[in-house]
Amino acid sequence: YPHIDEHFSLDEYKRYGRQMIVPVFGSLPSQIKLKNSSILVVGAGGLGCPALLYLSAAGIGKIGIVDDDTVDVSNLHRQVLHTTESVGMYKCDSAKSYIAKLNPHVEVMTYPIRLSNDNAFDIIKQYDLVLDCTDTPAVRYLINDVAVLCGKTIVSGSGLKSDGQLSLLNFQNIGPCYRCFYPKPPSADSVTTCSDGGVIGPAIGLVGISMAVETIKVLTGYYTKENFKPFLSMYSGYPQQQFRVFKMRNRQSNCSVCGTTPSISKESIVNHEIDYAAFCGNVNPNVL
Amino acid sequence: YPHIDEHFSLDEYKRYGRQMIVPVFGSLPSQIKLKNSSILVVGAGGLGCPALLYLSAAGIGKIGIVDDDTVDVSNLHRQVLHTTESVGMYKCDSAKSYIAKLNPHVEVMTYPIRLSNDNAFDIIKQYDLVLDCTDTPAVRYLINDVAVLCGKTIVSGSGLKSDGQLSLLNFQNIGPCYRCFYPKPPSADSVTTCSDGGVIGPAIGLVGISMAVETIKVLTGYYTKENFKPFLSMYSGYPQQQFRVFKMRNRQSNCSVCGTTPSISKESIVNHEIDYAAFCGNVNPNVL
Amino acid sequence: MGFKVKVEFLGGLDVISGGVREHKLTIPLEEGEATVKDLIENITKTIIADPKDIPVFIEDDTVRPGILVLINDTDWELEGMEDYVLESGDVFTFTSTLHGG
Amino acid sequence: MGFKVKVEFLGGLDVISGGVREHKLTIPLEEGEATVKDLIENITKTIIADPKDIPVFIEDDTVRPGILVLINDTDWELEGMEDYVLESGDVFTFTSTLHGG
Ligand SMILES: [Zn+2]
Ligand SMILES: [Zn+2]
Repeated sequence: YPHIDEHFSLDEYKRYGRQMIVPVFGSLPSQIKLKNSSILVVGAGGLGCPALLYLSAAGIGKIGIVDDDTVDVSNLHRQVLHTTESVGMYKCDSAKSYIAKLNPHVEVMTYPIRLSNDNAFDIIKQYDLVLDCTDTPAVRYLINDVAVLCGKTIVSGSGLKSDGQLSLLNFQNIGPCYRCFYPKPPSADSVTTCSDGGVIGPAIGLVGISMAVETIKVLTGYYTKENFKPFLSMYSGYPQQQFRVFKMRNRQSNCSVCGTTPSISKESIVNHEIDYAAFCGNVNPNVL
Repeated sequence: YPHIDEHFSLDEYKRYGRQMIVPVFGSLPSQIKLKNSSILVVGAGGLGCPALLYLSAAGIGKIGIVDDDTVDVSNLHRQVLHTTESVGMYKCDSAKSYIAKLNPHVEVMTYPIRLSNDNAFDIIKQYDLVLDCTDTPAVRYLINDVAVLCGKTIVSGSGLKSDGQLSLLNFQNIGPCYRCFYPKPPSADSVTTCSDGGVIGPAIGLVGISMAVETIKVLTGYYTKENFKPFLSMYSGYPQQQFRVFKMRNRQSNCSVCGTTPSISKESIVNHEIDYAAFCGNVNPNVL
Repeated sequence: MGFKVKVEFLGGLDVISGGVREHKLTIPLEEGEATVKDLIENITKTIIADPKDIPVFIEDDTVRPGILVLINDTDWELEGMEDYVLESGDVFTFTSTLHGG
Repeated sequence: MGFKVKVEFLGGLDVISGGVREHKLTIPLEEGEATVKDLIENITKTIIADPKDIPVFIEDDTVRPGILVLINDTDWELEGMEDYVLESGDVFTFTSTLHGG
C-alpha cells in the first residue's frame, strides 16, 4: 500500500472515507490522530472482542492486547472475534489474526500473560490509552492505579447478565479514577463474573462497542479538559434497552492514588506492598 | 456433533451455557426456541454485520441473508464481518463464510439479489421474523408491507452519522407498522444514506447489536401480546452516548396496510400497482 | 407572563438551529393558552437560524413527514398532536427519521 | 402528611426486592424533614422482601461499598450523600457495580 501523501495510502483513504465525512468526527485531522494513536486492550473477551473489531476497523495505528486466556467453546456466544477453529488458541493471538485480515494497516502487539504488579507499568506506559475489558475487581484496581501513575486515560466497561456500565477514568489526569468512585472494594462474595453469572452476548457486546465510540472521542480530541464532565453510563438490556448517563463526582482530593497526598506509588506497587488479590478478596481472577 | 438429547449436542450445551444461566433469558426452553427459529436479515452492512455475528453466535437455527451488494473497501470500517480478502465478494456470501466458522450449528441461506415486489413474498414467508438492516425508505416500506401481509414481526434499525433508531414493527400482528409511524414518505431530497452522509462505525454497530438483543427477546417470548408496548428508541453517540426509549402510538386503524380497511394487498404489490421507488422518490436504492 | 419549555433536535435535525441540540424556549403566552401549534410557530421564528431551513422543518403548514415529534418522550399522536396544551417544563423532542444502515 | 419518591434498583440489585426494579415509595414524614438516611431506613423496612438480603444493601450502617447511589441521575456524592433532603418526585437509583467483561 504505497502512501499517496505523508499520511495515508489510497486504500486507507477509501477505507476511512465514510467516517471522515461525519462532521462530529473531525475529518482528516482526526483520522491522522487515530493513525498516530496506540491503545492497550486488556481482556479479549465479551467486551474486548467488539471493541477490537471496531477500533481496528476505524484505523487506530497500534493496538496492544493483553489476555492470558485461551479460547473456549463457551466463550463463542459473545466473543465473536474468535471462531470454532481458534478454540484452544490464546485469545490475543486469535484476535490478532482476525484484525490482520480486517485491517492490515493496524499494528497489533499481543501479551499472552496476566497483568500483574510486575509487568503492568512496562506494558501500559507504551500506550496512549487503556481499555479495561477485564472481569474482576482486583485487575480493575491494578489497571486503574498503573494508568493513573502513568498518566493514561482509561475507557472502562463492564457487564453482567443483561446490564452494563461505561465510564472514562483519569481523563487526561484531571478526571476521577476508579478509586474515586470506589474507594472501598466490594466484598468478594458480592462479585460475580460472566462465567458464573452468565451474560447475554449482544448485551455485553453493546457495552464493548460503546467503549469503541468513547475511545474514538477521546483520541480525536472531542473531549477536552474544558468540556469533559465525569460520567458513568448504565446500559440495561431488559425490559427495554436503555443507556442512561449519570453525572458523577469529580476527582477526589483524598483519593489514595490520584488525590493530593496519594498513598499508592509506583514503588509500592512494584514492591508488592499493594496486594490486589488480598485487597479485593479472592475472586476467581480469570481475565475474561 | 452427535446429539446428546432430542435438542442439542454437547458442543451446543457448552456454547450456549453462559446465556442460558441468565434468568431473564429463559433457560433451556428459550435456547430451544432460538434453535427452532428462522430469521431473515435484509442487508449485510453496518447494521446487518453485528446483528448477524451475535445472532448466529447465540444459536438461531436458520438465518437468511438478502444483499445484492459486494464488499467494498469503504465498507470495512463498519461492516466488520467482511475482511480485506472478501472485497469483491457478495456480502451475503462473505457473511455466510464467517458464520460457518463462528457457529457451525446455524444453517445460513443467502440471497444475492435485491428485494423487490416480485421476490419479497417468496423469501419473507419462509422466516419467522425479519430484521430490516437496509438503507433506503423504498426498501423499508416494501419490507414492512410484505412482512405485515405475511404476519411477520420486524426488528427495524437505522442509523446515520453518529445516531440511530430501533423499533419493533408489526409485533405479532398487533403492534404498529412502519406505515403507522410514517404514513407519508419523506421527500427524496431529505433522505441521506450512509454512503452519502457518512457514519461512525461503532455507532451504527451499536444499533445493529441492539437489534440482536431485541430479536432474542422476541424469539424467546420475552415480549407477549399482553406486555408489549409500542416504542422507538433513539441512540445518540455524541455528545454523550445515550439510548432513549420513546413511547409510540398503537397500530392505526386507518393504516393503509395494517389498518381495518387496507388499500395495500399482496396482489397490488405483486402486480406492481404499488411502485415503491415512485412512492419514495428516487433515492439511490443501494441496500447497504 | 410567559413560561419555559425545553426543545430538543435529534437525529441530525439540529442543522436547522446552527448545530444546537437543546433549547430553553420562553413561550410568550399564559400557561394553558399555548398549544403545540403555537410552539411550532415560535420555533420557526426564534430558533431556526436561517429562513431557508424552514422547509426542512415545516411542510404544508405542519411538521414535515419523516420528523417524529415527542412530548415528554411520548409520541405526540398520543397527546393530541398540534392541539396539546403546553405546560411549563414540558420537553418537546423533534427527531429526523433515519434511513441508513 | 407523607410524600412520594421513586426508587429504582439497577444492575441486578433488584434481587433484594423480589425482582421489582421500580418502586413508588411514600415517605411518612413532612417534605423537608426526611433525608436519604431516612430513605435508606425506609427501604430496608418496606422494600427489602427478605431480611437476609439487608446485608446485600447495607454494610456498617450505610449503603454497601460497590453500590452506586444516584439522586435524579446524579452521583449522591455531589448532592450531600446521606444528608440530602428529599423532595417529592425525586428519583433515587441504586445500582450494583458490575465487574464482568
Ligand atoms: Zn482517584
Ligand atoms: Zn400500519
